[in-house]
Amino acid sequence: MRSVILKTATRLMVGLILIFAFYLLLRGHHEPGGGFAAALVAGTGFALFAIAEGPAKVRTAVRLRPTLIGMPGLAVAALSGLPAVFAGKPFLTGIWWTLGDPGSGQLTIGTPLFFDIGVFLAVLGAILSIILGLEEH
Amino acid sequence: MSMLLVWPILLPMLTAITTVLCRAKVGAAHWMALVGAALHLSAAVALLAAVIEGQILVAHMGNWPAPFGIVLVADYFSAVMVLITAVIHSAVMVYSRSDIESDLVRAGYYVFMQILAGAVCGAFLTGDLFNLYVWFEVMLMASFGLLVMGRRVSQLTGGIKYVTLNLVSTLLFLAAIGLIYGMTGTLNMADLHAKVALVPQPALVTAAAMLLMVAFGIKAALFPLFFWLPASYPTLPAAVAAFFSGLLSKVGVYAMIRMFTLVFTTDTGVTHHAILFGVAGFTMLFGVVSAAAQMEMRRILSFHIISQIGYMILGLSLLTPLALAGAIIYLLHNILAKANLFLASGLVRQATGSFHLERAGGLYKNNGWVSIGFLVSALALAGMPPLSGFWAKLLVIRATLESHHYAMAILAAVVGLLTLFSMIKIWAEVFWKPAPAPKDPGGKASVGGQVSAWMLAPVLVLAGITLVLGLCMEPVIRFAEIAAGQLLDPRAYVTAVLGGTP
Amino acid sequence: MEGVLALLVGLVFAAAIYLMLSGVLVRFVFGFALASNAVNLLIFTAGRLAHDRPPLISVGQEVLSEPAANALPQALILTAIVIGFAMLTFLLVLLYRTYAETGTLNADDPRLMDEMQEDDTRGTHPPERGAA
Amino acid sequence: MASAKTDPHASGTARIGLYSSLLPLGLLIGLFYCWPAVAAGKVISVSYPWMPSLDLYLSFRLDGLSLLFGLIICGAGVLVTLYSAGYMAGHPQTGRYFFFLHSFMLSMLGIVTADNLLLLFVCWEGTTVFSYLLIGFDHESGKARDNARQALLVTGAGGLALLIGILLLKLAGGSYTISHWMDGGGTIRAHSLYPFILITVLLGAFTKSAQFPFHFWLPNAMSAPTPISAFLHAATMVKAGIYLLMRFHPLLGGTTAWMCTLVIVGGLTAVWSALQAFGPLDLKRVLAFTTTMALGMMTMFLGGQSAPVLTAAATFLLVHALYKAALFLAVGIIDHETGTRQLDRLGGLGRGMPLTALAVAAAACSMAGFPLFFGFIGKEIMYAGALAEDMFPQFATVAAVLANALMTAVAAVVLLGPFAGRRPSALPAVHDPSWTMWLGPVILGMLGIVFGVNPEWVSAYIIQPAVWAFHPAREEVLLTLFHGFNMPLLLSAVTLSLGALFYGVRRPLGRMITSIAERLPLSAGGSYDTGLYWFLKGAKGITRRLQNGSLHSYMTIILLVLVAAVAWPWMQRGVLTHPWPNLGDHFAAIGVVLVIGAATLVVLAAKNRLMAIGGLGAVGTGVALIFLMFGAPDIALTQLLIETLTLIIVSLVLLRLPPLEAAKKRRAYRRVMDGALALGAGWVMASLLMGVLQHPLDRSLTAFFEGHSYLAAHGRNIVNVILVDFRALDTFGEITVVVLAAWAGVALIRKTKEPS
Repeated sequence: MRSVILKTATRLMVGLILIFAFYLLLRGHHEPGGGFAAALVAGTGFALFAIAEGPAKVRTAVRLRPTLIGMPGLAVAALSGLPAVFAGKPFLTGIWWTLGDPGSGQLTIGTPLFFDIGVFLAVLGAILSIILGLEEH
Repeated sequence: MSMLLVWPILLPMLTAITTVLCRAKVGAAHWMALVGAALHLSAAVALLAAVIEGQILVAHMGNWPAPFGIVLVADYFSAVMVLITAVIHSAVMVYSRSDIESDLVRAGYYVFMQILAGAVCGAFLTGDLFNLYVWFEVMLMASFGLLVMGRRVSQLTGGIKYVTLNLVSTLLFLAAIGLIYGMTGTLNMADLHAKVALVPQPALVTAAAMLLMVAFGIKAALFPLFFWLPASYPTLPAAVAAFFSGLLSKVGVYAMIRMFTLVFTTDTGVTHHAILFGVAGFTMLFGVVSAAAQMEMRRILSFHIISQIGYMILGLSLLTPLALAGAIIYLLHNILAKANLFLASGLVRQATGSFHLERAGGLYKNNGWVSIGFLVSALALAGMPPLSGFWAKLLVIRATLESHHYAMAILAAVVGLLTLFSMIKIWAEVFWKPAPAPKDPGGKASVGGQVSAWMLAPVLVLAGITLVLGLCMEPVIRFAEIAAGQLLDPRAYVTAVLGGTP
Repeated sequence: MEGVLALLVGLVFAAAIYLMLSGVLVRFVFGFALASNAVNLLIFTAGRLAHDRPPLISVGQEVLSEPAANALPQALILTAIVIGFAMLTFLLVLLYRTYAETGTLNADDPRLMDEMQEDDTRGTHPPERGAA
Repeated sequence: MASAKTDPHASGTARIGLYSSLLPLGLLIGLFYCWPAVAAGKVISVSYPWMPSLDLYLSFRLDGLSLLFGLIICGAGVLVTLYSAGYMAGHPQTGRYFFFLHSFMLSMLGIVTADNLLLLFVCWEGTTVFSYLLIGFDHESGKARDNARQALLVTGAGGLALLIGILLLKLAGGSYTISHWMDGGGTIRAHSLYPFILITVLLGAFTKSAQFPFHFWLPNAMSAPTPISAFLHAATMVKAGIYLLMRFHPLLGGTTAWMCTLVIVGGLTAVWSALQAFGPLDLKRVLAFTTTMALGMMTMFLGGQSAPVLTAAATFLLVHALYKAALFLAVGIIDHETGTRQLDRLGGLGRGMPLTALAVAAAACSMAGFPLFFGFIGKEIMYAGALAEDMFPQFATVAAVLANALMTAVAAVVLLGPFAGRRPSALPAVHDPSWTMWLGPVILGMLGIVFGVNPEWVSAYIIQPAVWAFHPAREEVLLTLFHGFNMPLLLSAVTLSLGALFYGVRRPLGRMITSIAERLPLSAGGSYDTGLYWFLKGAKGITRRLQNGSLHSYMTIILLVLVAAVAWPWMQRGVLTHPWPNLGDHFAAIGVVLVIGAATLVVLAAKNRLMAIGGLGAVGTGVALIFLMFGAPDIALTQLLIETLTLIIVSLVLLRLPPLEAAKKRRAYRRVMDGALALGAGWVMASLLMGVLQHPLDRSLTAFFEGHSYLAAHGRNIVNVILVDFRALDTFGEITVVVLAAWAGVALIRKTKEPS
């Protein structure tokens, strides 16, 4: 199980998987993907990493306690609904900012994207904590 | 304005998140729980005040008009349920300070409890069927966690039944939602009110309603779907049991009342007057009979939960203004009294070292305050005038008689007597009986009757509320009559929700 | 095609229930997983299988003008899938812990059936005559 | 209690008793104040709203009947409170004692003055609860606890019957207001609900007043402290039922059913209890039986309609309250001073406690009905009443004579037993107690003589207003010491001689009665015990059967309910027709469906974990493929990823669980049953879904999302926009579930830091 080849391969793979996860997260608003898919991809990546290298390695790689990833995720999701309240709109109303000129490529950023990031963090944290917990037991 | 409906859900959740993020130590977690509960309570009071002023409040989440987005709706019924949730939540948080071991606090007791409180409010406030499902799942997961957190063997084996049977209920609920969406094309409850009448095949609506009734019936612990409740509740710490018994199973009752007044009133001859009516009778009777056979305080109380739910469903099944008002008052009274009895059971445990009727005793002599707290709630539960339970029972029985169901009225009265039987059994054994000598000579004789003030105070406060509620029932009855009127004539509700449709 | 899927839903659900009824709790887990799939399929079918085009608005357009698959049930299913996964995970851990504590996962085993059954005929006397 | 005299707290108790006697004293003075007006026929009433939406008002009404009861309650209240100050001296729970006592008294007063039936009921149950707390006051004794429970359950059951009666009365067009029917609003007798109202109200009255067959709780309730017995079980609580009968007399009385029931039940209770009074040696028990006898007599008289009968009932009520309370209090003194109240251990006390003996002598003479005593008047009027019964006058007369003769004998026993003869050597020297204790019996005993000599006062100021209050005929009531040589006088003579005879044969009679009572096939007290026993046995059995701990049986019942509940409306409305599914041109999809079906069967038949996991994976993947084929790439992707993760977690956990091979196979019949149930559940789902598919879907919600997803929510992936914007609250709840699941899982597998 713990062969050198596997180690190297997983390291490479984990990097790729994480990049893919972020890609899925960011494109999710327009193409298939989104916070869930991204978190699941990342979670699977770390799960494989943990199987190959042992859970301790994953913990050092992640640095944060997994439960402390999930909760901020929840917090981000909840708080992303609040700016609208300060703007006098109902909870969870999307607030959007447009960057760039109207002529060339525009980039719109809104609170729903932060909500999606919250989803990503929450699900990733949950998966990590349960996988690591089970691995360590 | 619309945040009034969000705060009762969001504040407990934010408290939970903050508790985790601050990596609060046990002592700090206790204090944060108290602060969170106070915030929750004030949010609930504000909501109720606003509802009384403005009848039906609606908040469109994300500013999307109904029925497209999710709405939170507060009419009289849901607002008062939110308030009572906050009251119980606060009482339990104070109580937990002494009742809950620090190991459980470290494992996230407060996180689960607060999210549970928020989710219960979510279920009371939501106006969307699928959103209701989501809140049910949040409650379920939080209760799973609280149930097995102590990891005693009895909790695990009870937990298995709780988890498996509730998962069955969840699956049925989800399937029912799918079917209802497939029939009507909507998920918004107010929208459903209009759309179910348009379904070309009415038997299909009835069948879907029955599916939903089974799903809610499991949650509400109706006969014969209640099995998970007596298997799991008696294994819980008193604080958790109080919260579960007071609120968790009542959410099922709430959902039933909501769905079977707002949406599924197309076939009341079958759904209400035949099935719910019969089920109510069996539920009342079975719960009380089984309670009489028990000797452990939490088990007696658990079976009584079932029995009392029968009264509420009886009120729903009759579907008259008086009956529904009775059901609502019964719900409110029962949440207070039942939660308090479970809290009192924790005091008994602390003072005598046991929940078991044979091994406890001497509290009447040694601790008058605990006795008062228990007796008031127990007599209220048994429906002794002038305590709150009597008025609730009076309304339900009167409504039953007015619908000419004489036998059912007699049954309801007999069940009241048997409830009294169980309550005085606890009273006679735990309070009046002298404390039994410890079996093993080395065993500690914990019969001093000393209890923690953190645990005693909420019990006395809840007992006081029960007492005051019973003596000053008039405003509550008026309130319940308006609430029942809103339920029976949902036009105002539907207009409030859908009025803004472009 | 919808009719075929309806039959499939029935079949998978029936199989799931049969597994859940088995006294073996591990089979209950399999049953639950199957049932979740069945219910998700049910929602999907109830939302009708209109088209094989995904509900994406192509670049350059502002609204989805051409017919596409029904997006709402998809969102509901996504939520249901994730919740079902969470439940399944918890159930597995619960079984694991229960097995560690009790040594059995057979629901009909007395160790799992015990619900602290108590008797009470105390405080009363067996039938006697004339004890008024 | 014997050590109480030296207790330093004794004086404190005495003070509580003295001060708190001011409450009944004040009430008594208030009643005196109202007395002249009420005696003149006025009705004093007040009313405040309490719960108007329930038609519940705090409305009170003081008429002659209320006054009679009120005087008894407050008068006895003062004396009993004073008495208790001495009797309870040194007891650690005197505060609670007086609180319960006075709460009880106020409830009782509420019953007799309430003008609103709901208010009456509230007070009625108040007496039930406080009497429970008082009967069980000696709570460390198991017997006291059981007896208190018995009294509570019997009277509580009657209370609930009464409640239903009151509600039915309202339903039948009646009113909660007593004044309403006093003013001629009584048309209930012709109503079809009348029989039910009658039965329920009588149940309430009979249980409270210990009428046959509910009479058994009263002797058992003697485990209460003696002043409580004097107050509750002689003077007040048991009279609540009598009050109820009197109150309802104008409304419900006069029918054959009413008359028959009351005369027969009352007569039976009177004779049977009088006989039973010879059995026990415990003085309190003896007195308790004589109380039920008296209650029976009153009930019997209330069955009549004419003025003489009703006058008899009202007069005897007062007579009985006076002598019985005196006797109970005296027995309490004996108990307090000697430590026993067993007849065979007592004797010769007269010399040591002359005041007590005097009081008992007066009371006993009244009870026996000797001329010059109030009891004599009561008896004369009783016979006049019995002869005037509308229903079964012969039966009533015989019952009255028999019961009174027995009473005479019992009076002799109560007086002569403890006070006459020689003092047994085991008894200590005795003396009269402190004044607070002897005051009550002496006053009550003396009143028996005062009223006996001057019956006109009583008849004019107490009895006549009382009778007029519930007997609209308003015939003049006149009590006199000597009515002339008539039938009642003859009967009195017969009574006294029979009484002497009974006293002579009291011991064999007592033995005979006891053995008869034991041999009766279904004595009521025995059936209470038997009923309770079988109820609990049955309850245990039912609970065992249903809540049996078997997940399989729970699941089976739930699924049976599911199939039945959904099938029923379909059967009623005609089964839906299922069109044969149109296969269309989705051949690839059909292939996937077949694969899913096959994989499902693999899971079903899997003999080991690997096969099952493989099958599950295939099903999940197949479902994902279906999603993908019908335009749902998002969920297809999620489904596939979840499958992978599930696989990882399942394999992490499953390795530590018992293998499938080890599991026992289901028995054949169970497999068939489970299979049928599973097919039923599957049929429910499939056929419901097919039914739904028959009609077109309203796609308006989706249309809104399709139109607004990009323009208003800036997203092209509609599914994702629904998740994070249109229905973000769902998603928020969902991630909460996920986070909680992880927390709960971690909490389950955490290492214990400290033993719990």
